[in-house]
Amino acid sequence: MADHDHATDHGSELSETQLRVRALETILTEKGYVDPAALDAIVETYETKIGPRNGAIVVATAWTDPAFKQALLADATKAVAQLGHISRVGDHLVAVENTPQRHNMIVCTLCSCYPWEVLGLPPVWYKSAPYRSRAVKDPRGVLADFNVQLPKETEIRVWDSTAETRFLVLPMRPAGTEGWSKERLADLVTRDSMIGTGLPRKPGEIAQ
Amino acid sequence: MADHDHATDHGSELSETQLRVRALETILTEKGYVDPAALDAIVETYETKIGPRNGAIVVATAWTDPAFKQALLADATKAVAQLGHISRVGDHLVAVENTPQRHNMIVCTLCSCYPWEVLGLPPVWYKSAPYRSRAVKDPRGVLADFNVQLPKETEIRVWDSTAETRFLVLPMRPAGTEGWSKERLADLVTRDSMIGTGLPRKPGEIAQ
Amino acid sequence: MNGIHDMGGMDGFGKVEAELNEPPFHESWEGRVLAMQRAMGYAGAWQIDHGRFAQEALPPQVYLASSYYRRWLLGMESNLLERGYVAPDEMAAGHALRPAKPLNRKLTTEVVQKGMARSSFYRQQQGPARFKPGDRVRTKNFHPQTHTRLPRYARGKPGMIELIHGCHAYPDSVAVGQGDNPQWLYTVVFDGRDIWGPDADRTLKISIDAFEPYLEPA
Amino acid sequence: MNGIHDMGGMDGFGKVEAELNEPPFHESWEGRVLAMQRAMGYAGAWQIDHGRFAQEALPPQVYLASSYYRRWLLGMESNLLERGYVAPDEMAAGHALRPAKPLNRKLTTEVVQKGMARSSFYRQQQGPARFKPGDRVRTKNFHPQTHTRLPRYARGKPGMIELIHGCHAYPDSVAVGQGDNPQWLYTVVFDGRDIWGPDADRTLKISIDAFEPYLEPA
Repeated sequence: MADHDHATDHGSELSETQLRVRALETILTEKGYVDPAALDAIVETYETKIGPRNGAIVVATAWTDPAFKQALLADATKAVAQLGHISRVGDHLVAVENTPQRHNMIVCTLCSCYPWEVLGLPPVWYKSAPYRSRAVKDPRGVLADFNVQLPKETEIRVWDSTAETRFLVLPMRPAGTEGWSKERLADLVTRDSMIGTGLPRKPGEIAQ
Repeated sequence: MADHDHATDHGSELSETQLRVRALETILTEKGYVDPAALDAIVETYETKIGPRNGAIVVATAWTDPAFKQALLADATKAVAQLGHISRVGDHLVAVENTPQRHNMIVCTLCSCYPWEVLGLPPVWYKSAPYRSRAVKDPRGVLADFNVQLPKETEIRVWDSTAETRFLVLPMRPAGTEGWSKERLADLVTRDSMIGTGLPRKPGEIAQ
Repeated sequence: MNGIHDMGGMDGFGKVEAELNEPPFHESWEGRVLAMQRAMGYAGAWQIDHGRFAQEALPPQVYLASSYYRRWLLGMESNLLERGYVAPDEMAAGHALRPAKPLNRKLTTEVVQKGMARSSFYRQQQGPARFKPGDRVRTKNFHPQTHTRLPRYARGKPGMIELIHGCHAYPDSVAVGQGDNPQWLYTVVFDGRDIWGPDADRTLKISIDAFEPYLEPA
Repeated sequence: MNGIHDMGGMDGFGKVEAELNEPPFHESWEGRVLAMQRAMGYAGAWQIDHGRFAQEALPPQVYLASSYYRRWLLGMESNLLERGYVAPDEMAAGHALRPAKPLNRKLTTEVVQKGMARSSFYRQQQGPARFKPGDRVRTKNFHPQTHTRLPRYARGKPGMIELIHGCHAYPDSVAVGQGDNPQWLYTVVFDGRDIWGPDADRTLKISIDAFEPYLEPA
């Protein structure tokens, strides 16, 4: 979805927003509230360092290390922090496990809360009105939009992130991955599978 | 509120709608579904014949004729039809009486249902999101927007027109109008007083 | 459907602003839209709840950004297309390209000049009324994807039957092409606190007109 | 507030459309907005619920017509103005015209490079938890004009306590400048049919994270 600013009246819509943002940065910098170099560093962090690979490693570790999996489900904040590959983990992370009986899906209906530390920035669809409005009422319809169909009897559990708790779905390990390394398993773990709108790739779906 | 078409993208907004409406009328006329002369007649009817004066006469009659008032409150459709000054009255009209204990206010939260036969076309504010959203939740706040303040203990009864029933508020007759003619009384009856967002004018507020 | 049209109780729209000496129409096209809608209704092209449903189905951002008569226009266009009265290529061309679909009757100047009454929605009753004035009821909690006239704010709430309006065509059926399916219609009154919670204005009572299938005994 | 942001269960927004190979930002200004927001948050200019409340208070038509980061921008501007960090004439001029209002600290490149963790919302408990996992509860029915994190669809509904997350700053108080007012936080799970009625997907369970004042025993 292209960013399109309908709120302005005539032509050159993006540049209105762009000029406005630039003016704001000028004011905040002149006031001494922000340091443009620090802003650059934040942008760079989100563009290059924080992404769903972090979460994928967490999932792959849980798939291969039963003690870690237990720790993750008991206290995800602490377990992920001890894993060490994510430099800083905020509090309030909760991991929820998919099973043959239950499929978990995460949404934030009121804004767009998302576990940035482990998944990076949320995709546009996650922040969109279609997802926020429908996930709690028609999750199977939303899954169909993602070409995911689950057995009719599977319980669908939708977690609406209404407080500062952030949820990470621990998907089921695909069959046929016995003996795989953590890194290879992590390649199967898609972002959407950790939100609950997708399933992990199957072994045949990635390059060998 | 000026009509302003935000749904289109660039410039000449009104003309986009205007052209679209003209094209539609052309198609419907060519198809034989509508007769432009009949459309003219409808527009003329709403512009010149149907307006709140109809309702004001109904109210003034109820103020001066106790039997009519009783009939109006029992079955407004029938009572108004028998009054005869409104050429055709649809079914389902209900009159609700203001008293010192109770003030009535009419809204249609789901669309903009309104008693056209007796009040004419609804004003823009009646059809607006601020009125439709707030009337049922904060009617005293809405009244304040109209500079109307009612005693704290007065019951506020909001009628949400969710079916085809249409409601007409019968406001309280202002003091100091003893012996007035129906026509003179009708001058006191504002449109808003028959919706419940206003009160009738006081004798001193109209030209003698 | 839980569309943006169902806005009773929403916050954030701001003050109610009345316009002094408001004209019947602000633009001439508004009158044409109203008149075409009336004419197509008179002709029996669709019913009032089809018109409402078509507007409710507009994307919320379009609904909010469109004026009242613009919404009528958009709803009318979608009913014309959906029901086959006008084809997409005709809409694009701005002209009729093939014969019309027959309609029951046509609105003429004479009919307008005699005075057009609103349709009656009274229908033959299918059985006795389940409730009578004074009965305590509770509105149902349901959330159909289709047209309904039970607003969200009034679902699952305790109230009292105040008036009984006879049997009416049932919008929830009409809008989805399932016929009149006549139902008893009641005015149900609620205490403001049952709707908005204990902080609501204690003097507030709200009523809706509710069809019998919306209600269960309380 | 019952703003347009509270859209859980609304119909009409259409399908969810995912973008293949979506970049972190679609326009460079988006990254600047995010970074300024993070920097002002680090500086203690306002709290996360003030940021949310400012966005919720946007007129619904503006909210829906604005992209995610555009809403951040509008919310940030209103917090800057409302809290006196920037004056309207400065906003209009695009330059600082007078000295800054002091802030607790300033975000530096070093802080960013060490890794910025999200703030903790844990707070000292003010008393024992009222509920424990397995308890049946009912969410309250209230409709404040101010910020709350109890969505409309989940008000007045029966549910069960599933998890207890400790004591947290209470958004309903924080957003209106009444301090942290720490409250116990629970995950409460609902049956889909209790929320959406008997026609709901029978396999659906929904949970929210609910602060203790949102709940009463059932």
